[in-house]
Amino acid sequence: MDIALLAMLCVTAIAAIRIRDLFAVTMLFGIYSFLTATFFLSLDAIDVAFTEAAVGAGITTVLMLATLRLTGRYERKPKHNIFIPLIVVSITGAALVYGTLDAPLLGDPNAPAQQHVSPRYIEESPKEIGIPNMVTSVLASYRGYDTLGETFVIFCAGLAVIIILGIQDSGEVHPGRSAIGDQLVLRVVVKVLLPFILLFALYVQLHGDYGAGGGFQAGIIFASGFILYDLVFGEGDARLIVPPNFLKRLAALGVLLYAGVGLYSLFNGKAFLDYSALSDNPTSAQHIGIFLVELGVGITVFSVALTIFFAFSGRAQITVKTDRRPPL
Amino acid sequence: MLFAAVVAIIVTMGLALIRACLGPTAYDRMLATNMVGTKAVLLIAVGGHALGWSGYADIALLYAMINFISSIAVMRFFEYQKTLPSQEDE
Amino acid sequence: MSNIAGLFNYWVVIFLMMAGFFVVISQGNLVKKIIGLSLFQASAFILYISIGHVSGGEVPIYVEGSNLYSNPLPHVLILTAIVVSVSTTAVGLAIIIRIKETYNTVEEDEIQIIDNRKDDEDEPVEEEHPAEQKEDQS
Amino acid sequence: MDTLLNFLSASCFLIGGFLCITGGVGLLRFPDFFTRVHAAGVTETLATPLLITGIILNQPDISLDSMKLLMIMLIVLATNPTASHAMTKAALHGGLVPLTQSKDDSGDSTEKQATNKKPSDNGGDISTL
Repeated sequence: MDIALLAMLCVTAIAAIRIRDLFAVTMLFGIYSFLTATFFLSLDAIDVAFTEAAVGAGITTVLMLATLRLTGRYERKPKHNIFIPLIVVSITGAALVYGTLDAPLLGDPNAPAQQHVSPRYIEESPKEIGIPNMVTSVLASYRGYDTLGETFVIFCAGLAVIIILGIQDSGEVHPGRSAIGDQLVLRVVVKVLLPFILLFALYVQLHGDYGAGGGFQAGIIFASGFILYDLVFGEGDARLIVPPNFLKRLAALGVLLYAGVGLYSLFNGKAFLDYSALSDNPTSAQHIGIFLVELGVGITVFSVALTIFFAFSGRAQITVKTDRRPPL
Repeated sequence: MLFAAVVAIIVTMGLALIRACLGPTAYDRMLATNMVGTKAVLLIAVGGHALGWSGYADIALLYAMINFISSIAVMRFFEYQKTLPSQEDE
Repeated sequence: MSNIAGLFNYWVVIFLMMAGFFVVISQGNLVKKIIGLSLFQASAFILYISIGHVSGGEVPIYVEGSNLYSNPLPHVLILTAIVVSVSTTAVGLAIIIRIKETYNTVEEDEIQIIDNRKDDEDEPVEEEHPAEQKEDQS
Repeated sequence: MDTLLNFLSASCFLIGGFLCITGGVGLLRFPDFFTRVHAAGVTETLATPLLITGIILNQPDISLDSMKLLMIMLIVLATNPTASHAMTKAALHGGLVPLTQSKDDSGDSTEKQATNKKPSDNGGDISTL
């Protein structure tokens, strides 16, 4: 099964190189994400598979399509020679393959990567943190600083997109104008399906301690529910429900919630992000801390993902109106 | 029998992948992409059951939803883009 | 023989990585470059997860009576990296949209030609930028 | 009882797998988009419930996983035909012509959209097979 998946990955990659129709390449990229996620699953990385499926196949594809709508569908044939890049790539690849000859074999339990801190996480985290999902406990508790940094990166990316593209309020968009919104079957099915998607996102958010899931995944799924609504019911309808201004504040709120947990423990005489300040019982303190932190992450990821989508789709509207100026 | 089903699903995925690479029109590719997604859902469900993965049902559920969203997105943006040139012509 | 089976994953990952790299350095279209970058990123993710895999290990979710799990650390790193990668991809795509609006092309060569032309005669630059800013304010 | 369940699930898997492959072959071999939609959509809609019923029957007892699988089945049953339908409609709207109609008939009252098709999009598909 692994080998079949890897072979399909290779085929997809080669096809993605060769095809000049960028729409097709984007679709192939969606397939590639699905295959990658399935492969992650077969390597026991259930949380990563969750994230890759939601992010790679969902959000990234949608963003790329939104970009393609503006930049044109067909790629021109590259003029310069492809042999020099091919040689560079072959040499780099050969060097890397040579490097792997000394690497530990796949699945070797004595590999260096399995020796350092991981045994401690695996043995102690169920007792210390008290939640079964080790990925969540490492993510939100042991490596809380790291995750805080990542949340800031996401927040900054949202800011950067707003700065570069700008984001419109609901007044300037056209509710109900959409090419596929006139399909009755689609509208009905999406209406029925939407509550389940949002409910599933909440389940992923709250169940992240016990199974696969957590703030990152839940935020993305929640956002994709709104994106689906926006796609089917027309540009701007979702914007009336979640105004972009509100989203900006929500993104900041998530980061502030995360950092606030850290500051709270700092003011209580503990180290930054030391959850034991939150409660007397150390295990329940960890529970509360992880819950709050994951909530902060979820809110930030949701609002940033939706903000980025709004910025991209809103841009499409502007360019349609003003693209008539003569080319350079 | 489980094994046979897994093999069948993988073979189908491969066939759909070939169609996605060949597909003369963009709609063919959409269809093939959708089919690969559905087959991935089935592969996770059946393969996860066969190999005893824990928590595979959640992932399959997520895949089913995301697959729908991405195929809707492809359709919407593709359709929209095609109407643009005709508007410019008028 | 066991060597080949054990290293096969890495080799495929390297192939995919190089495919992404090839797209980035050889293709002229900026959107395609971003797609190549994403391919590269996805294969790097596979590399990390392969490193963390333990044969016979279980999903790192604590179950009573089991003590061989896959390494949770790479999972954590890659989980956050995936979400960060989509944000950076979004920023890249946003920049591409602006490039398209300014230069009216997303092909590298054409952008270079227009840039060179602008360096020679500064007038078009001055004309172009106020127009952009007006559009932003509206 | 157990043997009966095993037999049922095994036959579900077999028929589901067979339907999968027929769908894949149909997707690859059929001459134009509308026949391919037919192949993919119809077989998937039957194969998915069969395979998932097979898994549910194969499990030792009814658990939370069975419920989740049931949800998957419902969602796939809802979304898959919808996606096929929407895709077909989009294709018709976008200017693909079904094989049954020759190119001269495409200006029917039902398919006015079909006339303003883009040649770069569907130039090759009718002549491929």
